[in-house]
Amino acid sequence: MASIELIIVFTALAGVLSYFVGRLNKVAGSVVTILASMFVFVSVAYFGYNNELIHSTEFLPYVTFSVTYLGLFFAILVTFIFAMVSFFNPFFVEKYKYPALYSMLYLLSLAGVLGVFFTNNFMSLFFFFEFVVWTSLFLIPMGRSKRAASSYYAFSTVGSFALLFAIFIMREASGTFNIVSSMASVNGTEAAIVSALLAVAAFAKLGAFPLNVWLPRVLGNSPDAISAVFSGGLEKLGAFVAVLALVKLAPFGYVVDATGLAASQYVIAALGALTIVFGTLMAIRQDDAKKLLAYSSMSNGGYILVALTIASSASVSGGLYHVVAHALASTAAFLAIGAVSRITGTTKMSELGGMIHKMPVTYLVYLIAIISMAGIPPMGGFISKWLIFQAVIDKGMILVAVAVFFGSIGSFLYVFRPLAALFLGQELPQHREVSKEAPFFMLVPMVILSGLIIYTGVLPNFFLGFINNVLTEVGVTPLVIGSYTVTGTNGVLQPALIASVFGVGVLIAFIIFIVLKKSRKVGLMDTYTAGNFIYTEELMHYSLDFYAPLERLYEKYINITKDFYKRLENKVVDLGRLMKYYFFTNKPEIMVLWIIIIMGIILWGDIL
Amino acid sequence: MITNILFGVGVAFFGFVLQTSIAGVNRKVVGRVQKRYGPKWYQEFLDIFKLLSKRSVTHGWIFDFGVIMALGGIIGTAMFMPITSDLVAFADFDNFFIFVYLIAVGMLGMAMSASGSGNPLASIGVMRALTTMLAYEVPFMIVVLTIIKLTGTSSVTGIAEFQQLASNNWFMIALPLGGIVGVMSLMGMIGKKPFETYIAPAEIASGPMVEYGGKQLGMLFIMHEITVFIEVSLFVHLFLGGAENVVLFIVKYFLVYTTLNIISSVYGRFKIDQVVLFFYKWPILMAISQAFVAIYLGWVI
Amino acid sequence: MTNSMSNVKMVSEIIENSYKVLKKEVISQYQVSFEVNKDDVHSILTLLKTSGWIQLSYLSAIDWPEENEFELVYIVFNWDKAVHIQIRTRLNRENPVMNSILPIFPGCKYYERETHEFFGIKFPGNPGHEKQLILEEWDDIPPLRKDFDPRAYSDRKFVKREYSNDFVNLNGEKSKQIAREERKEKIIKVRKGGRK
Amino acid sequence: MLSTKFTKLSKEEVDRKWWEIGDFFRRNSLWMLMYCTGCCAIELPPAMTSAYDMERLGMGPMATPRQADVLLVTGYLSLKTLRRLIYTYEQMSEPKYVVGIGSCTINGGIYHDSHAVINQLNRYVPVDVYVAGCMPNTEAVMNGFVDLMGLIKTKKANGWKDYHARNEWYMANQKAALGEVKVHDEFHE
Repeated sequence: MASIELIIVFTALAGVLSYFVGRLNKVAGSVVTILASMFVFVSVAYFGYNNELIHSTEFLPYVTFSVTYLGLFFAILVTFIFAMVSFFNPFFVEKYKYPALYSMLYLLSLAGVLGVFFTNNFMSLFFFFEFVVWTSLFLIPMGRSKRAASSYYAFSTVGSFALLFAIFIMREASGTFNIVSSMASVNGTEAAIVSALLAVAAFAKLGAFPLNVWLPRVLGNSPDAISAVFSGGLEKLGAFVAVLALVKLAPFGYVVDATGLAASQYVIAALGALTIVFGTLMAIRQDDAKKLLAYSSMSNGGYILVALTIASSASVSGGLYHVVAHALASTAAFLAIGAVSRITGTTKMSELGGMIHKMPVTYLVYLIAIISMAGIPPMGGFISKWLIFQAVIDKGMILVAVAVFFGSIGSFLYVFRPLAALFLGQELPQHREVSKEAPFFMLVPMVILSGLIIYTGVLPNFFLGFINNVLTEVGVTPLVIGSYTVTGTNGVLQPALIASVFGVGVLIAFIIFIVLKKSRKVGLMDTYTAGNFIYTEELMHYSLDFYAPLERLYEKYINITKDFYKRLENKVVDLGRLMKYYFFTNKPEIMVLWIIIIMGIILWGDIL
Repeated sequence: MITNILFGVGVAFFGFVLQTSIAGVNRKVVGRVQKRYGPKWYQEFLDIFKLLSKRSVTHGWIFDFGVIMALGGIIGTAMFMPITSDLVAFADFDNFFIFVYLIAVGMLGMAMSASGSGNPLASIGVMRALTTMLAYEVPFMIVVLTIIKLTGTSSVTGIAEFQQLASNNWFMIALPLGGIVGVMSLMGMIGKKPFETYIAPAEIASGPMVEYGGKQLGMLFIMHEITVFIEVSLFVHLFLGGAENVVLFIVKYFLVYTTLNIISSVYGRFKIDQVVLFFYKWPILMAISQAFVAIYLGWVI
Repeated sequence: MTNSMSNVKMVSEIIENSYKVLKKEVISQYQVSFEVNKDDVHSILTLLKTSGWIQLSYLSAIDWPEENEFELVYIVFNWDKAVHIQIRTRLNRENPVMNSILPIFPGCKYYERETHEFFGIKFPGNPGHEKQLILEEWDDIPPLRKDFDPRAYSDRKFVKREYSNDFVNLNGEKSKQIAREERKEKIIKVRKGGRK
Repeated sequence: MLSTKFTKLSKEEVDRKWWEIGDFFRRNSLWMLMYCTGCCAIELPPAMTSAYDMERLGMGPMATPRQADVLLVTGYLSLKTLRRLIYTYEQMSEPKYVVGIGSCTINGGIYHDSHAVINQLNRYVPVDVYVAGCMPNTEAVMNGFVDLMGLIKTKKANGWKDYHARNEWYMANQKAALGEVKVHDEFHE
C-alpha cells in the first residue's frame, strides 16, 4: 500500500535534499536523483499495477487525488523515463553552472508530473501543470540557449491559459472542479469550446503544428539528459491532455456520412497531418542530431494526435501504444546521442563520424531505437503505426493517410542520417583518440530501454492489455487481443511470429555467410577512390547536407511558421509600444482616467 | 509451427530460383531488344555463385552484420509471401504492411552496411535510394489504401481471393488509375531504368554496392532477387487477382516482370530530384483521385 | 579580314611604341609574336591585360642548347579581338630564373609549376612552384631539356622485353620486309622493261 | 561403394573439387574493370554492343575493382597511371585476372623510348593474357577473353597467386620504376 500524496511529497523532499547534498558534492546530489526517481518509479509501477495506490492522506487542503488507469498509464511511463534518464545525471552534472539546482529541479518536475497524472481536481491539475512548466523552465537554459526557455515559456503560457479557460467554462457549467464530473456536465457548444481549448493545451504541450516552434528549440538546446526527459516524458503531458480533449469529449461539427467522422476530427487530424509532414521535412534537413530528433518528436506527436482524434478502438490504442513506443525509442536515441556528445562535445553530424568503432553498444542502442521510430518490425513502433494505419484506412481519410505514410517513410530517411553520418562512415581523427565506450552506468538505462523496445515489438500484448483498461475507462471499445495476436479493423498481426520469422531469416543468412570463405580485413581508408590516393578522412565522409537534392525541392518554404511567429512577435511588440504610448504616459492624470474608464466597463453590468 | 517455417523457407527459396531464372531470361529479352544475342538464361545463377566463391574484403563487423541483416530481413519477408491462395506459409498473417515494413529491415541493413564501408559514394547511393523510396512509396500506399478499404482486409491472400470472385474485376481493371500508379511505383521499387538513380554505375560507381565484392556482393544479389520477387508478386496479388495455381502465378509473374523490363529498356535515367517531382506530381494525383472516386463515390469498374 | 589585320597592326603599334622589340613575327592574321627583353615582360603583359588580352592561354618554354638559352613563351588571348599574342623572352640556361606573373594572371600558377617541372626554370613570386605536379617522384634532370635523353632514361629505368630468338614464321611465309623488297625489285624490273 | 570412395578424398582433393566447380562459375561470369588508359579502349564498345556482344560469354562491365574479376589494361601506362593501376589491382578481390591489350602493354609499343611510359606491364602486375596489336582487332580482343577462359579452365591463369608468391620481386620492380607507389598529391588532401 502506498499513498500518492506520500510519494509526491517524498519526491519533492528528495528534491530539496538533493539540493543540499549537491551543494556539498555535485555528483552525490545527482545520485540522490537516481535513487529517488528509481524509488518513485518502482513504487508507482508496483503498487499501481497491483491496484494498491491509495489517496487517503490529506496533506494539503483542496488538493485531492484519485487513481485512474489513464493517469497510471502515463505516470508509470513518465516516471520510468525519469528514472532511466536520471542515470545520466552524475555524468553530466559537471557541465552545469548550478548542479545542485539541477538535481532539485529534476525531482521537483517529477513530483509535478505525478501530480498532473493523479489529481482529480482541475484546479490542482492546472497548478501542477504550471509547476512542471516552471521547474522544467529553469532546466532548459543550463544547456546552450536561453532563447529556447523563453519560447518554451511563451508557448506553454498559451497552453496554460487555454486550459484555464476550459476549466472555468466547465466550472461554470458544473459548479465543481472535479475532472470526471465537470467533463461529464458540459455539452453542446460549451463542450465544443472546452474540447477546442483543451486541444490547444494539448497542441502546445505536444509541440504540434502550429504551436510547434518551441519544441525543436528546447529539445535541440537543453542539456542532453533534459532533452531526453522532454521528448520521452514531459511532451507526453500533451498526449494526456489530448486524451481528455479528444477521446473523453465527443467530437462536434458536421458529420460526414461516408466515414462517420465529425468536422472537428477532420480539423484536428489535418493539423496532426501537417505536424507530421512539417516535422518530417524539417527533421530531414537538420545538421544537429538533437534537433533532428526534436523534429522527429514533433512528427510523432502528430501521429498521436491523428490517432487520438479518430477515436476508434484501434486508433486510440494505437495512439497510446505510440506514446509508449515513441517515449522509449526517443529517450533511447537521445541518450545515445547524449553519450556521444559527452565525449566529443558536439552533436553536429558534420563534425562527427565513425563513432561505432569505439562505441558499439551505444550504436546498437541507437539502431534499435531508430528501427522502432521508423516503424519497422520487430520493434514497438511498428505495432503502433500498424494500428494507426488500420484506423486511418478504415475511416478512409485519404489526405491524412498521405501525411501518415509520408511521415512513416520520411522517418526512415531522417533517423538513418545520424546513423550514417555520426556512427558509421569514416572515423575522424579528431575524435579517434578521445572516444571510448560510455561508462557502465550510462549503458544500463540505454540497454534496458533497448530491451523494452524489442519487448514492446515482440510481445505487445501485456502493454496492450493495460491500454485496454484505459480504453474501457475513457469509453472506447477495447481492442481484441489474443495471447500473441493483435486484431485490427482489417487484419490480424502476430508480432512474435514476425520476430521469429525474421530470426529464422537472419539465421539462414548467417549460415550462408559463415560457410563461405573468410573475408580479408581491410581498413576504412582502403576504399574505392577511382584509383586516387586519399589520406584525409574528411574527404571520404559524406555527412554534410545529406539529403541535399531533396532539401532543394522545399527549402524555399520552410520558414513559413517561423516567419509567422516572427511577425506576430513584432506585432505584439508594436502593440506594447502603443499601449505604453497611450496608457503609461508620464502624465498620471491620463493613467488615472484610463483606469477609471476600464473599471467602468468591467463593472458595468454588476454594480452600475 | 516448424512445418510452417520450413514451408516459408521453401517459399523464399522458390522466389529466389524463380526470380533469378526470370531475370536471366529477361537479360536475353533486353539483349534482343538491343539486337544482341544475350547471355545464357542461367547467367544470373552463374554470377551469384561466382561471387559467393570469391574471396572478399571486409571493412569491419558492421559491414558484415548489415549484409546478414539485409538478407535475413528479406528472407523473413519472403517467408510470408503467398504463392497461391492455398500455398501460403502463415495463413491469415500475410498482412500487407508486413511486406512493406519488413522489407525495410533489409533495406536498413544494406544501407547500414554500405555506410559502414566508409565510402562516400555508398552513402550517396543510400541517400538516393531512400529518397526514391520516399517518392514511390506514398502513391503506392494510397492505392493500396483504396484496395484495403474496398476489400475490408489487409491480408494479401484475402485481397487476391476478393478479386477471384466472379462479381469482381482485377484491381488493375477495377481501379485503372490506381493500376497505372501501381505499375509506376513498382518500377521505382525494383529499381528499373527511369528510377535506377541510386545505382547509376557510371555516375556514383554503383552506389551502395561500391565496396562490395565476393560473398557480400553475392548475398546482396540474392537479397535483390528475393526483394524483386516480393515486390512483383505483391503486385500480382494486389492488382492482377493473385493466382489459382502455381503455373498461373509464374505466367503472371513473368508477364509483369518482362513488361517492366521492356519498358525500362527504352528509358534513360532520371535525376534524383526529378524522381521525387515525378512521383509527387502525376502518380500521387492519380492515386488520390482514384481513392476519392472509389471510396467516397463508390465508382469501381 | 581587314579588321583582324588592323588588330595585328594595332597591337604592333602599342608594343613597338613603348618597348624594345627584338624580333617580331606575324605568324598568321590571328597570331603575332614578339620577342622582348626579359625585364619588359611584366609591363607588356600588364599593358596587354588592360588592353583586353585578359586570358593567359598558355605558358611554356623552349630549350635552345646551342645558344645556351631558354625561350619562355606567354600566349595571351583576347575575347573581343581575334588575335593571339605571343610574348617571347630569352633566359640564361645556366641559371634560369623568371619572376612570376602571378599578380597579373593568377591562372599562371599551374603553368609555371609545369614549366618548372619540365625545364627547371625557377619562378620566384609563385609560392610552391617547386612542388611536383605531373611527374611524381621524378629523379633526373627535367625531361624536356634537350640534353635529357629519354631513350637512355627509358633503357635505364624500364626493362626492355627481350626476345630470345628472332621472329619465327610459323607458316613458312617470307617476312614482310623481304616480301616488300622483292616486290619493289619486281616493280623496278617491270618498269625498266625487264632489264636489270 | 560410394562411401569408401568418399572417405578416400583427402581435404586437398575436396578443396580441389570445390575449386574446379568455382572455376566453372568464374570463367562463365567474368566481370571486367576497364582501365582505359590508351587508344585500345576504343575496341571495347564494339566488343560489348550488338556487333560482338560480350554478354553472351557472361562478361560485363563493372563499376569498381571490388566487384570485378578481370582488369583490362588497354594501352600505354605512364608512371602516374601505373601507380593508380597497382592500387586498383590490389583492391580487387581474389581470384583476379589481368588482360593487357595492345602492344604498349607488351613492350612499350610506339612509346618504347619515352621517359614516362613503362615497357612491360608484367613486371609490375601479373598479366594472364596479352592481346597484341596496335591496336588489336575486336576479334582479337574477344579471342583474348576466350583464351583467358581456357586458361582458367586449365588452371593456368595463376597470375594472382604469382603476385603473392613473388611479391618481393614485383615490389622491387615497382620501386625501381616508380620510387614510391603510394604518393601524396595535393589535390586529394
